[in-house]
Amino acid sequence: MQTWTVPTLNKRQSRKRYWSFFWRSYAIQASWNYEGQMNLGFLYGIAPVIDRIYGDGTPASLEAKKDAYRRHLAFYNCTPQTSSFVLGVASSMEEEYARNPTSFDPNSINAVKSSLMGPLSGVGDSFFQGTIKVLAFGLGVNFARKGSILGPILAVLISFVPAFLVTYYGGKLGYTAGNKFLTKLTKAGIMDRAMYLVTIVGLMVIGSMIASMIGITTPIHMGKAFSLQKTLDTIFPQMIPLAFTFVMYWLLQKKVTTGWILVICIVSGLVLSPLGIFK
Amino acid sequence: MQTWTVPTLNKRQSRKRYWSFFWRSYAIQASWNYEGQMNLGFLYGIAPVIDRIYGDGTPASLEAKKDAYRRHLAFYNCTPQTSSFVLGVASSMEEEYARNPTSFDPNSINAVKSSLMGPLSGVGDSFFQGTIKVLAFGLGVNFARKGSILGPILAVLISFVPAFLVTYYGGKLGYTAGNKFLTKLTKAGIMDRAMYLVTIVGLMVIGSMIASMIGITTPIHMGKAFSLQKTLDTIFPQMIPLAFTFVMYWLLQKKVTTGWILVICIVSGLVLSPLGIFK
Amino acid sequence: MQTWTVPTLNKRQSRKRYWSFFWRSYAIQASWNYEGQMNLGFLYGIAPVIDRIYGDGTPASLEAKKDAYRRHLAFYNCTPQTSSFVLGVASSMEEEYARNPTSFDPNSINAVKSSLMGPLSGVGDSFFQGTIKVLAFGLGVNFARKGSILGPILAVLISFVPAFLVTYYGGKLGYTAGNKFLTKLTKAGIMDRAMYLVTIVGLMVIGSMIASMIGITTPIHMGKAFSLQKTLDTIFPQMIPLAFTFVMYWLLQKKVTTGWILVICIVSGLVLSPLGIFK
Amino acid sequence: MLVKAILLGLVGVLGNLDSRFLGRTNLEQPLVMGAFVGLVLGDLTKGLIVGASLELVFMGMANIGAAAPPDLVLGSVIATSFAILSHTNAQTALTIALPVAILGQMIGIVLRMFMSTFNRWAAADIDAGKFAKARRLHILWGLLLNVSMYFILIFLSIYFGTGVVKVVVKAIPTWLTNALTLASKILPAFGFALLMQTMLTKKTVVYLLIGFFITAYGNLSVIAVAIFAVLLVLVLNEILPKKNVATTTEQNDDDLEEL
Amino acid sequence: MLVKAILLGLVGVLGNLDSRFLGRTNLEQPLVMGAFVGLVLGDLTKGLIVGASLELVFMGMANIGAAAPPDLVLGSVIATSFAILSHTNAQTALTIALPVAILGQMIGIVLRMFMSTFNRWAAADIDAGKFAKARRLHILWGLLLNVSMYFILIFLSIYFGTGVVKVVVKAIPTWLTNALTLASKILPAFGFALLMQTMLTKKTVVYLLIGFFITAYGNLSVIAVAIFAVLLVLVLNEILPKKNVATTTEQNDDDLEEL
Amino acid sequence: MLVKAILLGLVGVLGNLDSRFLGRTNLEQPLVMGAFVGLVLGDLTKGLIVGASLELVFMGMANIGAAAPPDLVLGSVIATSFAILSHTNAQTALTIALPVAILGQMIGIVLRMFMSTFNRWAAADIDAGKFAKARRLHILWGLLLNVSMYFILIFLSIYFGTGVVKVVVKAIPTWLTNALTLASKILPAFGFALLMQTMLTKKTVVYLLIGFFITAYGNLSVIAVAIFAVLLVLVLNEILPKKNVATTTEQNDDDLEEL
Ligand SMILES: OC[C@H]1O[C@H](O)[C@@H](O)[C@@H](O)[C@@H]1O
Ligand SMILES: OC[C@H]1O[C@H](O)[C@@H](O)[C@@H](O)[C@@H]1O
Ligand SMILES: OC[C@H]1O[C@H](O)[C@@H](O)[C@@H](O)[C@@H]1O
Repeated sequence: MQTWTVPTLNKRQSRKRYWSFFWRSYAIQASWNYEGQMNLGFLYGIAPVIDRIYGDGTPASLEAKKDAYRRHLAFYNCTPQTSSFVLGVASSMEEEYARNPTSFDPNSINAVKSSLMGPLSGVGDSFFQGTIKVLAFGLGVNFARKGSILGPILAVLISFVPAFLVTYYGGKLGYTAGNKFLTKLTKAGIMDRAMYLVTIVGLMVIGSMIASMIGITTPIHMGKAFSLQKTLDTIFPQMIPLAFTFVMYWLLQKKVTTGWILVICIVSGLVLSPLGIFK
Repeated sequence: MQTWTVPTLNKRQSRKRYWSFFWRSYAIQASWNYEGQMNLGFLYGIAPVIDRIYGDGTPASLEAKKDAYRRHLAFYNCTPQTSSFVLGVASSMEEEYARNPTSFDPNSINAVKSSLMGPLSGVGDSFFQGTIKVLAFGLGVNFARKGSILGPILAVLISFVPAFLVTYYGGKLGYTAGNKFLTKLTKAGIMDRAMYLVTIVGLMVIGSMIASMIGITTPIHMGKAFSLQKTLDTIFPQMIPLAFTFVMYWLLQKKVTTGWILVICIVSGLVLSPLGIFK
Repeated sequence: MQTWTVPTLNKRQSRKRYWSFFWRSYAIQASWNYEGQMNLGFLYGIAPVIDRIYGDGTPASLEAKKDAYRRHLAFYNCTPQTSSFVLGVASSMEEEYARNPTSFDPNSINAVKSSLMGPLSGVGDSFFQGTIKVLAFGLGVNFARKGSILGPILAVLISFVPAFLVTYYGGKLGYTAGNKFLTKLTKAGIMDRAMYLVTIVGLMVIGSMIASMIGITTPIHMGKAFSLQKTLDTIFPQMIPLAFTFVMYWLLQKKVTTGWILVICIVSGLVLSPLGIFK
Repeated sequence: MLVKAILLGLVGVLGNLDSRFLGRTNLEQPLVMGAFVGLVLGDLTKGLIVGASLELVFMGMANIGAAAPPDLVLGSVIATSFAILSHTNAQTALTIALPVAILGQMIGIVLRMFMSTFNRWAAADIDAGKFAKARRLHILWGLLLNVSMYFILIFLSIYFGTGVVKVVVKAIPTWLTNALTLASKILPAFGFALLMQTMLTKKTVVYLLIGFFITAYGNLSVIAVAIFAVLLVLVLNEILPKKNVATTTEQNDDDLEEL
Repeated sequence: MLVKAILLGLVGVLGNLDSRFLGRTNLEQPLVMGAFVGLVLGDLTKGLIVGASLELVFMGMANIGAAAPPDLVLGSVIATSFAILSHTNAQTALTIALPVAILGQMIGIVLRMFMSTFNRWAAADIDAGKFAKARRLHILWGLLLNVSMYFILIFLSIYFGTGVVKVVVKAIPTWLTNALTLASKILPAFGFALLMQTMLTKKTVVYLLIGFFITAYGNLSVIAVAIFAVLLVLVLNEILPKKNVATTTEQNDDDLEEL
Repeated sequence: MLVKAILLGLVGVLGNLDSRFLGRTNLEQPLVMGAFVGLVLGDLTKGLIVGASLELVFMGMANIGAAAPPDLVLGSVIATSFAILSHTNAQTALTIALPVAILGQMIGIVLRMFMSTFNRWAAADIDAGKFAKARRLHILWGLLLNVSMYFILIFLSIYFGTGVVKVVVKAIPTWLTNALTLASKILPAFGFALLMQTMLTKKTVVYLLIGFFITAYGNLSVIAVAIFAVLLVLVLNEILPKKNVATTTEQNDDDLEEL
């Protein structure tokens, strides 16, 4: 397999890259959609990195570039402000992969993204929306009530500063720490093992998200005596979301095109809800 | 150690066997008793399989047959309709054991039964008694109230069909899947390992059943200030059922005959309850 | 490294030692303090054992003795009556260590103490304070109400007898069982492994104690809309106690003297509480 | 009355056979029992209606594990009979039938306790090579005992009236009821011990305890533990050193006793 | 009115851009929206006061995951406008604005559902090597769709009055709302499946299930599972046989299908 | 009064010694304290009766870990004395005794905080080879401090009346009480850190965290964690590669700092 040389960034280039992480994290929700959520935003965010790696125009590069673009179409969802960190880490991994395409499993990039997005959303949402926002606007409201324009201005400023710091330095940290850590792993010759372990974390987090973020239930019941959902719950809770996910997975394995699956998803919703089967 | 050749069943014989699983699952509660619960029923269910394997009348066969019969005296309890599946699996294991008595640990047969009976009861009871029965009789009552004999008839029919399907095809599935899986394990030479792992599952399930299905507590207390049960619970809940089980186990290890232990059980109940020690 | 010969105790000496465990467990709370809790009491309890081992007055012995004394300055807290058991076990480990200073990791002594103190406190407190005390004084109150001096006398006697038995025989059991077990491990040549596993148990118990026995929270909030503690809890509960512990640990790693850390602890309390940051 | 009592006894037998012989096809439910009683007593409509009322009350009840609730079959057969014979409604009839249901519950406990001795007899038969005899304990004597109990109870209640039953039930002291209940809880502990005997070794006892403590502390159901056990074993399969296991089978007899 | 409607539409666009383009700097909050509306309509004070009242109501609300609550930006822009234009207070105005917020929520769902097709188009563009076109789907068309929706909705509500909106909202049958909600829950399942595809093998599916069951049975949050996953992996790292892993990469295509 | 005050002080000393020197034989309980006070003041019966009433109130209370409840010994000695001296009943007397109990609680916190310095002194003594001096810190000075505090407090309260105590208690500001409480919570964190120091390495920190998170997320008690830890270790023992461990002892100093 061909390898690529990824020249390291000089200071100016580094700064440019961190700003790019910053702005593209800011815009990461521009095409938020139910299937992939912020995936296109993530692709958009990492695109400059990929373009730089595979920019020499050779056919091999083109194929590798296509693969990389495709890779980042995978489901992604995370608090915008903490996404730049993920962009940073994923970028360092993309570069490492380009350098060692044989020993580096590119699937681990998505595994890392999945491991990070769950916890970073939890921490990020509760920090920015649960803490900062409430503090900022709690203060702002007090001013505004007295008719002072300072209210909204202060609130936005207080909202902005921590968000700025986390987003900018998060991206930087993700990229540099990622690089450092990956170099260490490569030198120690335990990249394979590390990627395997990362996949485990990723999958556990995805499993947990299936159990907590889909929430499809069934309203089927018979009077008060019988509720299908309750009966299912005695076997195991969140059985329906798991089933839906595995049905989708199975369709994918059966090489059903994603376009069709998309149609199936929407049509199922439009049919199964009025029939009173799921809600 | 002697091995036995277990000729495979032809089509007619197979069908006969599945029907036998079916009927004997139906009758599995005929001698339900507190000690072994459905154990005699299970023995009765698997007896034809054992008789066929060790039917040549040689002394070695006789001894092996006795061992097999004894084996299935072990505690067994499971929703009747899902028991045929367990019968099927256990039968395939008995045959496998007869073929390879050296490499196959017969204790794993009971481990498998234990692993299956807990979950299959959970699923089975909630399906048949929690879902089907309520649906069938919910409908039936509506008819019956208007005086229509269709009420009970429909209710029984609706009860019967899924029970029939699960019981008949469950037995078939258990037997064929068991056979297939065991052949695979033997070929891969990992039977030992598999049996060890199966034992682990079995024991974990038994442990869980001890904690959830015995439920002996102590009523000892002093006013409102002190309840022995609460104090024990702060150490660990379900301590008394665990203690009882290990006392029984210890008696068995001390070679106390089971007849005596049975007497001990009943007499303990008759003495410890009026004394206000356990309830 | 030098080894020491620890002559085994004759019968009279043994009895004397067990009585020493007994009395010194009784007095173990004499210098109860927030930092080490019963540590000085434990040191006092095990001192005779250490003195006997390293009593020959050579410089090497002196150093080893200092190390041993220092070792038992570590945090210790446990129900007094069950402490003699811990004293017994630790004593047998001290002797084993003196015999094989190369192959025996002395840190495992504190690991064992930590593993034991949590559970023995749970069981001990609920037995002596939750059960015996309530029974004894429940009875005593009935007599006393009628003006009978028997009330307090009986109550103290009933309190004393089980405490005496547990404390005296606990110490004996800890010492003899410890000896026996350690000899077995040494013979089997798996001392290293055993000590590693013991450390794991110790650390898990300490982790659990951090989460349940410190209990520092933050009162910071904004109206009803926002409570910092609740927000932190959505990330993980007991975050503040964990943070405090690791800050202390970090100070220790930075070689800050414990005297200073003690001052830091108290001053932090005096400053952070009025500021409304922690409570 | 004799004929009616016999016929009603047979209806009860059918109800009992439902769970003992017919795979619990729900013939034992009040609705079906009521219909049969109605047929026997010549008032199908009333049988259906009373059965339906009782059904509504008891539909939610399930037989799970070793618990012994008041006996439903006895209750509904007797209640429906009395409703028809004495022209009362379902609820009143049920109150009258309750003593029988309770008596049935008590006798049922004793019966199932007694049948624990079958295990001894079966073991002896097997030792002696009398396999058919061992099997008959289940399919012949087990059934017979169950069936007789139902027949006799219903027959007597109908023939002599429930008054007699009431007297008998009142004569059973509460302590005895409680004592029997405790005994019926201890017996499964014995069953589990017997089961463990075939699997427990010094090395595997830890898994029994893991399963126990997960449920004891975490309140997880048996199904949950089974699921986690399978997942654990799949992980262990990847981890366990290959050699380690081969010797397990032989070690099986170094059981816990040595501890 | 035309100018005002346009300007207010632009305020709404700004509110929308906040979370779509400006990293959620909280410009979308009622307090800020209110201030802008006040500026546009020439009554800053009232705008601030209405904004502040709305803020107090909604401050605690957070956007987490894929949930779709009534649309706040629409709600506060319209509510503040009406409060100023028709001299009512914040709460009354909010009731009037509610239909718009609900309509916005519904259209939003459909929009985000529709944008799922972008994934297909992006994939096609990538296959064809048209990378820029793929990127534009996100940064151009995604933005445009979002922004237009807000502009149009606010413009129409202001220009024609909320009466029209009310009629439209009433015309949407509940079953459709529910159906859309269900569909919007099924789509993430698809997203997860896509994601799993890159990682799941026969060997690793067990970890997916461990994560699932920990949350399903134990109600632990995703953060908790992530923490335990890292701890588990650190333990596994110590335990896993060294060889065992090297082959993983190649095995990745023997995925679950064979099961 | 002087003699009585001294004698009552000695009763309090006995109560304190109970948990500090006599292995908590429950001499400190109100019932016993009451009896002694009764003896000293010449009204044993009243002492018993008041002691019994207080006992009923406090019997359920347990001293667990580092928590510092209002001081029971002080409370019951003073309460019983006042009940006898001023002919009131137990409950009234307790209210009067409460300030003393609270003052005792506060001084107790300061005392136990102060005694944390003993650790420094003990360390210094050990370094200097003065082992007996180190031991005396515990058995002599520790006891002495505890005992004096009790004696002085009771003596003063009886001799000067509780009025003075009340004034003192009122003079302590709440913020100081709270601050002391916080400080007394921080100190154990230090204790744990000291303890961890001897065991924590890069490799083992994961187990500390496992224990922590099990309790933090799952609310399991320390006992439960200890049980699961032992079970885990038994499983690990079977799994861990044999080599892996031998090197642990030497690695102990590559502690977390390097992280
Ligand atoms: O719970 C499984 C099983 O337990 C017992 O055998 C009976 O109560 C059955 O009705 C039930 O299906
Ligand atoms: O929960 C993470 C993330 O999920 C979605 O993308 C949106 O709801 C964001 O507001 C949120 O931050
Ligand atoms: O909890 C163990 C132990 O903790 C502290 O040392 C005191 O509160 C004792 O009374 C208690 O027994």
